[in-house]
Amino acid sequence: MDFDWQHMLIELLVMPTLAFVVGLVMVLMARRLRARIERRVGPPFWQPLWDILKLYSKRTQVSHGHMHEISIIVLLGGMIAMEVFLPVPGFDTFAHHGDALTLIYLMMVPTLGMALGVSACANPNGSIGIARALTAMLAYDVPFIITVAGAAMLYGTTSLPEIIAIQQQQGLEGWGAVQMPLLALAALISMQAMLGKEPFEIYVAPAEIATGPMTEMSGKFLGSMFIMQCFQLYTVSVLYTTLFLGGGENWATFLIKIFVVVAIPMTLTNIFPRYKTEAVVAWLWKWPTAIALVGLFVVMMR
Amino acid sequence: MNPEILIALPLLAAFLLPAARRIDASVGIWWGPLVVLANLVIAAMAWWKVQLIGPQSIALGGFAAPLGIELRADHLGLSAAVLLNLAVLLLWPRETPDKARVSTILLVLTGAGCGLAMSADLFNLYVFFELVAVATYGLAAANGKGEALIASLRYLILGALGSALALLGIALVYAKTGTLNLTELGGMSEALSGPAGIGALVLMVVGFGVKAELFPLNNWVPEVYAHTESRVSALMAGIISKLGILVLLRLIAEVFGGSPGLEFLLWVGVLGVVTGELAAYGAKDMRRVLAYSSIGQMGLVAVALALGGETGFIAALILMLNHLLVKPALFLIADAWPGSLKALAGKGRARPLGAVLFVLLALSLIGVPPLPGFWGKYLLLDAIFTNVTEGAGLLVGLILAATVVEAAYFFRIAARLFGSGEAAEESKIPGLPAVAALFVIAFLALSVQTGRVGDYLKEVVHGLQPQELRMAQSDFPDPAASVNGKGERL
Amino acid sequence: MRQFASLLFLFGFAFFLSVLVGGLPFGAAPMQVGQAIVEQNIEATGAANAVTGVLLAFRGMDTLGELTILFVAATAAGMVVERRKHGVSRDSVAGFILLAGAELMFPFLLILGAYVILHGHLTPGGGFQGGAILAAAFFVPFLANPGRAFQGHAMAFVEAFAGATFILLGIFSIFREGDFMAPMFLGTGEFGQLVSAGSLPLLYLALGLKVGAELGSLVAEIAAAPGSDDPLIEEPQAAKDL
Amino acid sequence: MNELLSIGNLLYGGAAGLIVIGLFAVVARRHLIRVLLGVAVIEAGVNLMLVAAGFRPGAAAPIFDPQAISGPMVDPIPQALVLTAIVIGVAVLALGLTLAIRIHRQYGTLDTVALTRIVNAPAGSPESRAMMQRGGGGHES
Amino acid sequence: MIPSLDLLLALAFGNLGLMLLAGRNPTAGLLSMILYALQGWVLVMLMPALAEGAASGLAFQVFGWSLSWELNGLGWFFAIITVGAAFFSAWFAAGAWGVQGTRSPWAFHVTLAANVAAMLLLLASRDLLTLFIGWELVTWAGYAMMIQSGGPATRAAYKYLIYGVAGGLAVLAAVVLIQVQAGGLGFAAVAAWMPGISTGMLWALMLLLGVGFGIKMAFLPFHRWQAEAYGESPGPAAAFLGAISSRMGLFGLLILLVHFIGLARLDELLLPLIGLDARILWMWLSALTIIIPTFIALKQNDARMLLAWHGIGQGGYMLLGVLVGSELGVAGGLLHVFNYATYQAVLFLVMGAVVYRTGTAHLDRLGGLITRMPLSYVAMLFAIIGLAGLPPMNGFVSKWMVYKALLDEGLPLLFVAAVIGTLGTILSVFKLIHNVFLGQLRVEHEQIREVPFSMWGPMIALSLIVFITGYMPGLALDLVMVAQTSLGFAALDYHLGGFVTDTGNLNMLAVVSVLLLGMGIGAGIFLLGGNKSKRVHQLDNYAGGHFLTTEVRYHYSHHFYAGLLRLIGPWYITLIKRLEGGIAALTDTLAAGSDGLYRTAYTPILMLAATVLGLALVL
Repeated sequence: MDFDWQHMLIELLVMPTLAFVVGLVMVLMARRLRARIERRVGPPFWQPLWDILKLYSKRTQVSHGHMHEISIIVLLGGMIAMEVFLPVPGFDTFAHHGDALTLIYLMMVPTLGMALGVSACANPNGSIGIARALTAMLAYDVPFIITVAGAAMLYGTTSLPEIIAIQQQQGLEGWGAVQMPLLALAALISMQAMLGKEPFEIYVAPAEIATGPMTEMSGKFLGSMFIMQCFQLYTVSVLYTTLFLGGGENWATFLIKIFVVVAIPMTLTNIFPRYKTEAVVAWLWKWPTAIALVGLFVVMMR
Repeated sequence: MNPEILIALPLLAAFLLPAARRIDASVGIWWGPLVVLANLVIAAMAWWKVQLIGPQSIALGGFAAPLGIELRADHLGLSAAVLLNLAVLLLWPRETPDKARVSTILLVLTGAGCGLAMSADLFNLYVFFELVAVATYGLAAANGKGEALIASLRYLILGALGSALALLGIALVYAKTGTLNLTELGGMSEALSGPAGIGALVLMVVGFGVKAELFPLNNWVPEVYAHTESRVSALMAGIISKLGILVLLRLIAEVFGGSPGLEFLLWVGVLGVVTGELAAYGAKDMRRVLAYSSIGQMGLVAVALALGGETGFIAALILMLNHLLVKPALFLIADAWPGSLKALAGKGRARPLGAVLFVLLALSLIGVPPLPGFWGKYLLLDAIFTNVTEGAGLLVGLILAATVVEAAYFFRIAARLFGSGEAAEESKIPGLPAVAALFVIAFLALSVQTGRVGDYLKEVVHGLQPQELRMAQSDFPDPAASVNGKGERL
Repeated sequence: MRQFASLLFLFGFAFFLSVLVGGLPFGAAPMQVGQAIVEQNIEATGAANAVTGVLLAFRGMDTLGELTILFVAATAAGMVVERRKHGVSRDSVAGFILLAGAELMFPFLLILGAYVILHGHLTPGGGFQGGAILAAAFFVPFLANPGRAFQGHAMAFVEAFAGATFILLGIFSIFREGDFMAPMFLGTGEFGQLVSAGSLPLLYLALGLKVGAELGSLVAEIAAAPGSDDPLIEEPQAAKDL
Repeated sequence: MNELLSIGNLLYGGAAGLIVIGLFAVVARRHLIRVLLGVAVIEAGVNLMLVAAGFRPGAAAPIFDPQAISGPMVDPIPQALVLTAIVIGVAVLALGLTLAIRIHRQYGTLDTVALTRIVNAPAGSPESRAMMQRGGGGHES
Repeated sequence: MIPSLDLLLALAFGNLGLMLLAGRNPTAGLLSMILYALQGWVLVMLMPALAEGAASGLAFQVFGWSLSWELNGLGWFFAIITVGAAFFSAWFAAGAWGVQGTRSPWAFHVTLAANVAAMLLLLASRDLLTLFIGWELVTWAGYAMMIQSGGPATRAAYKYLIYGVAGGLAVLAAVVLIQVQAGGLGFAAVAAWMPGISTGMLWALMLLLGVGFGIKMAFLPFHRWQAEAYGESPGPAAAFLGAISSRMGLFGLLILLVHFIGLARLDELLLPLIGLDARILWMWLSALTIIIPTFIALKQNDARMLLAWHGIGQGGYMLLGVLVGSELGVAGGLLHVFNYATYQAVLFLVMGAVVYRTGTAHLDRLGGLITRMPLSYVAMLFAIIGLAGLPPMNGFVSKWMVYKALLDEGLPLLFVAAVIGTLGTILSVFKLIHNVFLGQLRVEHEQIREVPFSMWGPMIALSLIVFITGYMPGLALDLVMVAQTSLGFAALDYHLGGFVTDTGNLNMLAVVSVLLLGMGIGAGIFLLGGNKSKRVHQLDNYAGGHFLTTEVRYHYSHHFYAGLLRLIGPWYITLIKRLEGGIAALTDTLAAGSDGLYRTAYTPILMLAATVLGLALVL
């Protein structure tokens, strides 16, 4: 493995900022979409950025001990590390060092960091929220893992750049969504839960547990949470496009794809009420898992 | 010193004891042990002579084998005699009210035991066996307690019935072959292969089985061992049950080699192991546990005998030797914890060394590797797999399941010993009876020297099949064949 | 249920017994060893009665074992029987004729017993049968009058020395003939007379006395035991001197 | 018919019958004295069989009589063995009966079932002591 | 002092003797630590000599069988872990814990030394007989270690003993069967003889040896005993037992499945009716062993029980990896043995420390200890990330290898089953660290202080090992390759950071360094970007306008994951538990029956019956 340092360093700085910017635009799009559905104008273009800057400039914010602060750092660090490993047109030297499995596990590092931070501030609402978040994670990860297994079986490799290369080389019908529609659908549903969007949004339920994990977060802590949300939107969409939509040949098509991918859960989130925790688990383990298993079976048969 | 002195001397002393006791009352105390000690010395010298010049055959009364009675002074006989004398000397009962009479009985027991070990004549074996039996009835009733008397009487009835059946067996053998000498009988296998011969074997197994604690015949064991003095039950469990097995060993090794009658002994042995261990698991007080466990061990020995073959006999001998050293020590150690098992909580701390040794000896009975018990069990399984064609799996399964039950009840006791509970007195003195220590030392020596003892046992087994009279039964696995057939084993 | 089981097994046993016995050649006893003994008996043992020859010469050890069994049984019985407290006498129940008759029978029984023992090697009978008759000599008066005190001391000494002579003769024969219990002094007397068959009559005499004395001492034990309705003796029977 | 009643079958049959009768007593009866007697009967049967084993038709008793004609002789060994066996039987029986007397005096009963309950009662349990008091004659325990 | 197997065994038994004599005085712990370190050094020096096998001088002749010992690669690999685990638990017990933490430090040191000695004997066995002898010694040494603390541990140890003895006897039966059929017992002779035997015999042997070794490894049907047995033992004892003791079962299974039968033969061995071949059967058994115990662990509310149940679960990964058969899979399985030993030891040591300070390990009675025991918290954090298998730590590497091997060999369903196991682990480890260290600090734990150096030293050292072997897995893989080659597989081409395979590669150096750099950037943004934040007391919390006081228990730990447990509650079928109870009841009734048989008054009937039946049987 030849480490050409300077290329690495550039990627390390550029990719996260790129991810942050795209993430901000995605958050804006989400809020605009919700506004359109509720027949109102929606926030101006730079609103998400201002929110974060406002939170960061707050004077009084409450910290519950070192672990609270360290966990936020772990959160941000985990997110940044994830962005670096995502194969983006032009920059994918790091993507070669890790593969789909590594990425899935890297996604869990920030979640665990946040969980530790929230528990450190010893607020039962936070703990209950985290318990629900982890239960939801257990729920949506089962179908997601099956789709990843299916993809690995189909492409024969788990290295993301190669997956993109395989899909692009066969053109449109080479795409994952075309090759394995069922797995793509199951992945879409589990992505919905991964982003914590409406039907599966139990762990931030404001009414019952005071927005769950975010209860004790104030000022820059809450700001970091917002940053995490941007990164999360970007990461999930890029991963989905890589696996199922043939990744980005060039930036233009790549951006269109990831915005379309994000648009789907954003629209769905506005029309659903909220599931109870065990209902989330029961539902996700029933339908999407069934679809994914059938998809996997189909892939295995080929 | 020719070996028949071993028989004559104790009997002579026994005859003179009642008269001597009238002259000087204290005779009852030292007379018996002194004579047994002398007898031990003679036996050791005779044993050493056999080591040097090999087994001898002594014609009693000057009459050659088939006519007169033949005593076979071979490894098996003399080592059994030495062990018997040693055990009687060490386990001399103390608490019996009537010392003089008990000494007489023990002297007779020693003399008869030596005779039994060496005799090679079927009827002579029966007479000495009956002598040992009557002596044991007397010993069982020695301490005069009510229950001991009942136990002794019930044992007497069983023993008498058994001896009648054994005599019936001998009558059948004599009617069929006309001779009583074991070596002669060995040569007449086709005469004995008929129904009469096999029936005689079954009857003799039942007759001699009473003493050897075989399965349906051993109801007396828990009763007698529970109500006699611990030293007496140690003596009976230790060496006297082995004498019963010795008779069967001689019979099977020299006469009934591969006869189908042995299948009866095999299943009696297996049932003995299974019911013995299960009953021990269900027993409530320590003495009964040890009694049932000795039934189980004797069952194992019976299975080993029934399988025959060189490995079978060596397995039987090791299991007997191991049980001979372990059981008396267990009885003596358990003497400190009378009463029901529930009362044992925490007693281990009262006699720490005793408790630790109890566990060590139990390990050998279960068959944990470095200890001799393991080699016995290993050879037994080896014999089963080689000799038993169909049903070997079932047999091994039953025996191993019984071993698990054995481990269960021994370590239930051990857990109670070391468990919490008001330890009576936290005395640091090891509290181990001297005699038990001797047995344990012998046991440790055996576990260290298993290799050398193993080779000696191989010689003993070779001595059992007199080479000059070829084994009549062809299907009796020829020792040489089974040896080199196993590659580098021997 | 028990009755049924025992009957069932009894019939089974009877059936098998008949199968076993049926197989035996009756009347055609193989006599492989028996014939040789019958031929060698006269010059080997000198005893007219071949059974005595077998008992004392060919299979001497059996007889020794058997003698000891009787001895052990008597000792064990002595140990088990309780001692009666002194002074608790038992009234005699027998009538005059029985008492007198018993007293009268005593010497005759002794003579008969002695005769049977001494002619053991000539006529059927011998040590055991004669000994039993001697013992009967002591039984009859006791049965007639259980209360009478019984002098056992002499009995014990006779018993001890008789047994000892039996074994000492055997050991002596090792030095003379080289084998335990080998017949000795075969030359003395001539065949068929009272003085013949060398050491066998001596052995039988010792044996007879031993058996007689033993059974006699057994009688003494029982005589000293409390009646079945006497009070239970609680203290352990420690000092058991006769 | 006469073949059936031949000496051999009669003797062996008789011995077997004795043994079976003795066994019945030992197995089916509960009173110890009866059991002991049963044992004695069995031993008698076995001894009879042992003697019968040595029988030869037309042979004389094994006594050498200078005057008598010297024909074939019966096998002396079984007779010697029987002599020994009888004495063994007597010895065991004597010991058994003495024990029985002592037990009867102590417990007042000779019923097997009751005695077994005493023997098998756990050590020092009230049951065994109760049996002691119930012993024969009104005597203090 | 040339390093040889004899020296190693001499040191091990010397240590045992020393502890027996000098176990009581306080320096005993230090002494044993030095001896374990020495043993470790000897093992490391032995590494080059392993190619032609480090034979040992001592040999016994018993009944014609020669007993001799020799250390091969696989045994050496397990030996390193054993000695390492012993070193750290001895270090933990050497200091303050030895004085107040346990009733008798002598018992701990003696049993630890005995265990190490027995395990070295087992690992150095050259033929089946020495293997069996070592096996029994390990079983009994484990029993001794479990009963040292008395109380509930003795009951758990008793159940362990019954399983252990039954397993040992199954192995004995198989050893004797081989001895009789094959004539010789040496590993090479048996391996050569194995291909020739009939499938029926092969099934019998696999069943017997599989059951025997499976019991020790707490494989699925025989897992009932391990949780209480390891959970109830005192801190460092549980650490040692948890880390390596049940892996002796894996050592046996590896010899059986790979060395004797060989994975190829396992493929041909078809189950009579289902048509499933034996290898898939074993793999599904190990997959179930991963899932079921992990979800049982989720339900536990005693921390040590939770960890012990995870011990059973993680065992499944190891065998699953090896059974895949590819170099990556075998290396993954073996590496997981090493990784698991490290973080499981830390977890048990931390719980030992928590019990030392607070006296309890019950998850409902702890909480908020991070403020009082920060170092223990850090150690546990590293360890749970390892146990959960998340990137920076070594657990991730071995799990990644197992998953990759499963995907490459085309076994997606097994892959999914394994990942479900990991997800369950993440949930339960979070519950562990949340209920013990995070959340509200209880009133009664206000005064407790961090454990002394002698106790947090080994914890931190081990957690550093967990991080370093995670960061540079190449170090651990060197050890694994020794074992892998001795098992007969080709060596994996790896570099310090990870692997390059044509179907996707892993470079932990890159992943972890990026993670660290990312955290640096995040720290920059977070610390420099915002202003100073005000530290607040734990009760100054938002509670929906409710005023918080100390009386109100304001810490959510009881019935953690309530929603999930309500859903999967009915799935907890206690089939095995009922089966076990049934067998125990059967034994009791049989025992009462046979005891009754011996108390019957009518003994002559039995004799008569025996004679008649005997005659019937024979004639």
